[in-house]
Amino acid sequence: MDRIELLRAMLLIRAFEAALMRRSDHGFQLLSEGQEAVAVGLCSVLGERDQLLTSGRSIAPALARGLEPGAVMAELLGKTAGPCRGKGGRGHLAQRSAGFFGAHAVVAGNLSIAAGVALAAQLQEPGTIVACLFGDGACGAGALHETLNIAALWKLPLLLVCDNNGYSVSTPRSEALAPKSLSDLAGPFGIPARTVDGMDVAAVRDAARELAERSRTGAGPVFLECLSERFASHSTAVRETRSAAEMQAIRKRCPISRLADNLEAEGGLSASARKQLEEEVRRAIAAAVRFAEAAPYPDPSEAVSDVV
Amino acid sequence: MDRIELLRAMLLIRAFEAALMRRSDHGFQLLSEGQEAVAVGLCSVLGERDQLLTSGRSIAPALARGLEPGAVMAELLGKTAGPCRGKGGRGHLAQRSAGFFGAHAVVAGNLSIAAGVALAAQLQEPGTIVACLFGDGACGAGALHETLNIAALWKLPLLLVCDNNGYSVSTPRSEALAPKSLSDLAGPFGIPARTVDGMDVAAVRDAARELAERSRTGAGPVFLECLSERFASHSTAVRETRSAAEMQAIRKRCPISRLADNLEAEGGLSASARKQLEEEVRRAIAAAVRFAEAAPYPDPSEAVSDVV
Amino acid sequence: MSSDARQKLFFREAIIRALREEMDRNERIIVLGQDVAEFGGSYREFEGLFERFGRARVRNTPVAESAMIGLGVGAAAAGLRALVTITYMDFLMLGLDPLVNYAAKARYKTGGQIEVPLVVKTTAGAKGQGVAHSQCIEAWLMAVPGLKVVVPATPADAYGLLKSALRERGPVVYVDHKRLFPTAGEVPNEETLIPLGEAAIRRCGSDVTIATFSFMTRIAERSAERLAAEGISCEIVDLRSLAPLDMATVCGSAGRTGALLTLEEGQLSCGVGAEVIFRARESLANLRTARIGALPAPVSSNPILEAACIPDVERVTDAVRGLLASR
Amino acid sequence: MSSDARQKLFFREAIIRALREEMDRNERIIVLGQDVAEFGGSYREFEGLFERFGRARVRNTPVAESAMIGLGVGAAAAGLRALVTITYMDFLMLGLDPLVNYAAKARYKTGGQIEVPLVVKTTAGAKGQGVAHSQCIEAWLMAVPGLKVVVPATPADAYGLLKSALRERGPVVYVDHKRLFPTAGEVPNEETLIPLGEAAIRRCGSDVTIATFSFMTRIAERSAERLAAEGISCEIVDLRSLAPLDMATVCGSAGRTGALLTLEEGQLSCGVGAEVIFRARESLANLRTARIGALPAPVSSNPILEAACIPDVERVTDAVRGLLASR
Ligand SMILES: Cc1ncc(C[n+]2csc(CCOP(=O)(O)OP(=O)(O)O)c2C)c(N)n1
Ligand SMILES: Cc1ncc(C[n+]2csc(CCOP(=O)(O)OP(=O)(O)O)c2C)c(N)n1
Ligand SMILES: [Mg+2]
Ligand SMILES: [Mg+2]
Repeated sequence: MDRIELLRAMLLIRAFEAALMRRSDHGFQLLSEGQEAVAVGLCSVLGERDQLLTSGRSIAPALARGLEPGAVMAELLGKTAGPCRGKGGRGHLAQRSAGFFGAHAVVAGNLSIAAGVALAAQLQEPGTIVACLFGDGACGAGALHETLNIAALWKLPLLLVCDNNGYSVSTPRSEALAPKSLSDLAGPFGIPARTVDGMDVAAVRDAARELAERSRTGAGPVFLECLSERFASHSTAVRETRSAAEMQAIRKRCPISRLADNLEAEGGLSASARKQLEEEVRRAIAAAVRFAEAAPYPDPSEAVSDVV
Repeated sequence: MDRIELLRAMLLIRAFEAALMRRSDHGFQLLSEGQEAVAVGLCSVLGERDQLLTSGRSIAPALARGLEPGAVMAELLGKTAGPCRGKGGRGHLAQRSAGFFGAHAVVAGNLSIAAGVALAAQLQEPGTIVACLFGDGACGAGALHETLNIAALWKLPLLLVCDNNGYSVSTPRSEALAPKSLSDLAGPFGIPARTVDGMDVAAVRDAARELAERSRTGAGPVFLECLSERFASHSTAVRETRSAAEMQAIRKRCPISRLADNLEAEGGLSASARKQLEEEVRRAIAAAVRFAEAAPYPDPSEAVSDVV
Repeated sequence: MSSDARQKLFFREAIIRALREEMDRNERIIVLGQDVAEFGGSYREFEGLFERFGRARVRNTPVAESAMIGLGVGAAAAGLRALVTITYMDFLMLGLDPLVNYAAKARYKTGGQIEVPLVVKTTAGAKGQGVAHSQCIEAWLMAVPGLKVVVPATPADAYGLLKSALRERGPVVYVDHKRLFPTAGEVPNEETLIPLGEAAIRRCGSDVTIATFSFMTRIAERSAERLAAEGISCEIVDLRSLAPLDMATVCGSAGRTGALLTLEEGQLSCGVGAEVIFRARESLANLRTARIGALPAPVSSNPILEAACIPDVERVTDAVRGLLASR
Repeated sequence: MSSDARQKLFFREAIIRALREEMDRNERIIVLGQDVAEFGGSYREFEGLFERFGRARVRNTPVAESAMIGLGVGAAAAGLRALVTITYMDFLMLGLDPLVNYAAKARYKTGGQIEVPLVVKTTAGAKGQGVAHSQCIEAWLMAVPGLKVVVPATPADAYGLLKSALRERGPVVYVDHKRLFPTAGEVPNEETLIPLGEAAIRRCGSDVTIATFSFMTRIAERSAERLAAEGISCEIVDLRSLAPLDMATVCGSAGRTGALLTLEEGQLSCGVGAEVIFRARESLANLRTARIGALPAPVSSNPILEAACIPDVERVTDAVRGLLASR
């Protein structure tokens, strides 16, 4: 993916979430605003047959993975036109056919599942990898340790990506996790690991590509920590604990303007081209909203379908 | 503890288990034969007000901690003269008043419990520490990761001792654990860690003392890995998987003869003194067996006492 | 202050008051949980405790439910009293080993040497949060020897039961319901403890007994209102405590009405209702009985599917009519 | 080979045969567990599979029950079929999050996109191993929508139910009992599948129905022998599968005898018996019922205390006499 495509993907996510926030019927949401570069950089190195699993903060990864915005919007609004027929919804987005094995709202709950998906890939689809995106909060959970150990022993094609936004709800990472750097956790298991600036989409892409290729070619699991910033509060239902001043400083680090400004400065993106890009995205999102609005809600009888 | 006392403690454990094995009424047992030096070396640095928690392989630690051999024998034979009135039995030996908070037969199950005991010690008995003895098998469990992280964050006075006998039942450590050295697992959390020869009781004692003192004086958790050998099969109910030749080589590393021979060579222990030591121990164990045999079994009504 | 003076409190305020009073009274009590310190808890049910008692006693933890409970268990076993909060009951599954395999058995297996005065506080029930944040597994816990389980339906009970739980010698699981946090109720100004194991009759009636607990008590009350208009008189027994279970009150009521409906939000299979009805029938011959609970499916965050899955006034009123028709 | 030819097999042999046949038939099946490879499993119930299928398909794991189940779930969800063995059911508690929060809900929450053909094989029951190696939590699992639970009492059922479990589209928990491994029984030489959800009548009788499963089926049989000598005729229904539950067979039998005793080794509270009896009474008016299970306490490794805690022939025969006396 070139940087214009990366920019477009990030703009799409930002606009999608903004449109979602303008609605009153989304219940509550965990937004990716500020963390678009991590999802987009990661997904830019995944192939069609690779699979991605994520935490509950899954709007950016779902869109970055190429899911139809309309389908994602429908799922989040509880419509049957969503890939999960509106049954999974927030925190459980999934579209396996698109290489998005899905989100799981249990913190660290997708780590060992992803290792299992990677085991199936190793035995059935050599050359493919499985990526698992999780937050810094998940690094305090034993599931990470058990997964790192087994993945290392079995050389599973697993790309573990920690989207470290520095907080678990209100708890700063420093209060919840002893390691200096979260990528240090991979060390004892002999797992290649790197930490990069998660606000720099190109840096994320390049590091992810390097590690993904190593995993694809038999190196076993790899670990990438991306240092990011959460622009919104933990969820739209949770109060913000950071000061306005803090938030202002944080928002200055926007990964989208950073890339766009760089491109413009380098002459890689004219003001008009940028306008056009934003216009395209605006139209795509408007269409997605129309699609979701037009879609039906499930019949109550679906409450008991697809159980056993 | 001087080396004669260390030798005596190890001889007592060896003789105790031999006496237990001569009986047909012990159900089945997880023996410490070969691993006496780890328990004895560790306990030699614990103070009266410290607490020790262990895995299910707990005969050596219980005796090394100073529990009455008669009481331990009674507990293992299901008699009410045991510290747990015969209700805990194998894998669950405990005598809190003796600083032996106890064994727990769930692999890795005592790690976070020990951290909790250490938290109570930190708040209520500054200067005391809590030691937790566990096997290499427990290092694959997430409980270790969660415990290391919180213990490091909260600087808990916790001495974690891994008695690495190289096997989890039949599974060699190399097949179950990716880290080169198990003490590496402490690294990411900034926890001081060492690996020593677990067949050398003085080496265990010295390393344990150094780490225990650091923890006692505010360094937080510390981690000691002891490389040991299991002389018997996993339990008396489990078949041995190692070859006779392997076992012969392993038994050559006996921590007891090693210390005794060194002492004799250095002139620190005369042949007659060694004989006398063995005789003392023989008498102590004989008395323990008599005590346990004389003790009553619990009344069936105790099946429902001390529940809620 | 007159001894029957009362004050309207929200659930969270009742919980905070209980904790503040007990922590003032007993400095061995500590609180462990995610976002419990400055943040004051997901439902602001710990607000002010950190400021009052400090970081030594009100501790933020990592997202590590197993170690959170293990630490609480160990600390309690060693002389402190721990309240560990697990935001959602679904995640209690991550900590069942220290709770069930250690805490519930410690006193028994040590022949009385070690007791574990631990309170695990959590929330059950559906409120738009989806398949992994809506479960009710109280019935699992009820069946564990050595555990007690309380499930308040009013702020006064939350206050009184939490205080009692914090004075128990063994482990107690205290279960709030997400839909109860926005509700308020009268709480006595005077310090009041509610003993574990005593049900409460919320409404007197003569035709049918509805035995329920937690948020479902409110569904029972609304159903009773509607049925009253039809001339059907419901008595509502709020169990309040599931272990120990107050069968005397349930049987007293069911004996008078001759009909017993159990109402729970969780799964029916091997549920609270099955247990209550079995035990009621042991002492009451030809009692008419029925049970209501969730449909046998996960609970979606989808409003339509969530509403379809869990019991509502329609299902309760229909069940009562059916039960009485079987007369 | 004549179609009704049979061969005496021990439990472990029946399990090995089922796995060998299914793994031959479907190379997507993998086995994950502690000491399952060269060692062949704690009960030698996997012996020979490693030699036949190799390390890619028969894998030793670390002691990490949560990840063991998580890996099996993920592998199954992604196109393999995993059998994960958890040596003792007590340790299933460590892996309930991936099993209950993910596997049991995956098909539902993805609108049918993802299915999890996973078998978790474990052992329940007391055999001198103490408080953390003796528990029976089948009732918890029965109540989880999306899970199936099978509990064989004979080698033939172990063989037939395990084969069926390995062809299910969703997750199944297969529960052996430690005391059954030393037992043997006739197994058909011809490949035979036993469908999930069909109980079996082990003994015909006219006075009372004993509904039970797993090792307790043998206690029921011994009790029936003793009662026969007193002229009491017991019919024994071996449930074989707890989810789905074959109430048709239970009710057919209880309808004939008019009396139903449930017998389980686990806790009574919210147990299998409570569920079976509730459902039987829904379709059978004035049925006399009683239930037997463990005393409400942990199970000690102490032989005297273990024996006192779990049901035996005395308790069963007394209960039957009491039930019939209530006639
Ligand atoms: C096992 C578990 N415990 C608690 C929660 C509640 N919870 C939801 S999101 C979250 C924060 C996780 O932080 P992090 O992993 O850093 O992800 P982020 O929200 O920052 O993206 C918590 C504690 C949960 N979903 N699962
Ligand atoms: C959680 C759990 N899983 C499995 C077991 C069964 N088990 C008992 S001892 C043991 C081996 C543990 O190996 P290690 O920790 O190295 O201790 P060792 O036996 O070598 O002393 C196992 C797997 C258990 N007791 N607990
Ligand atoms: Mg975070
Ligand atoms: Mg070992």
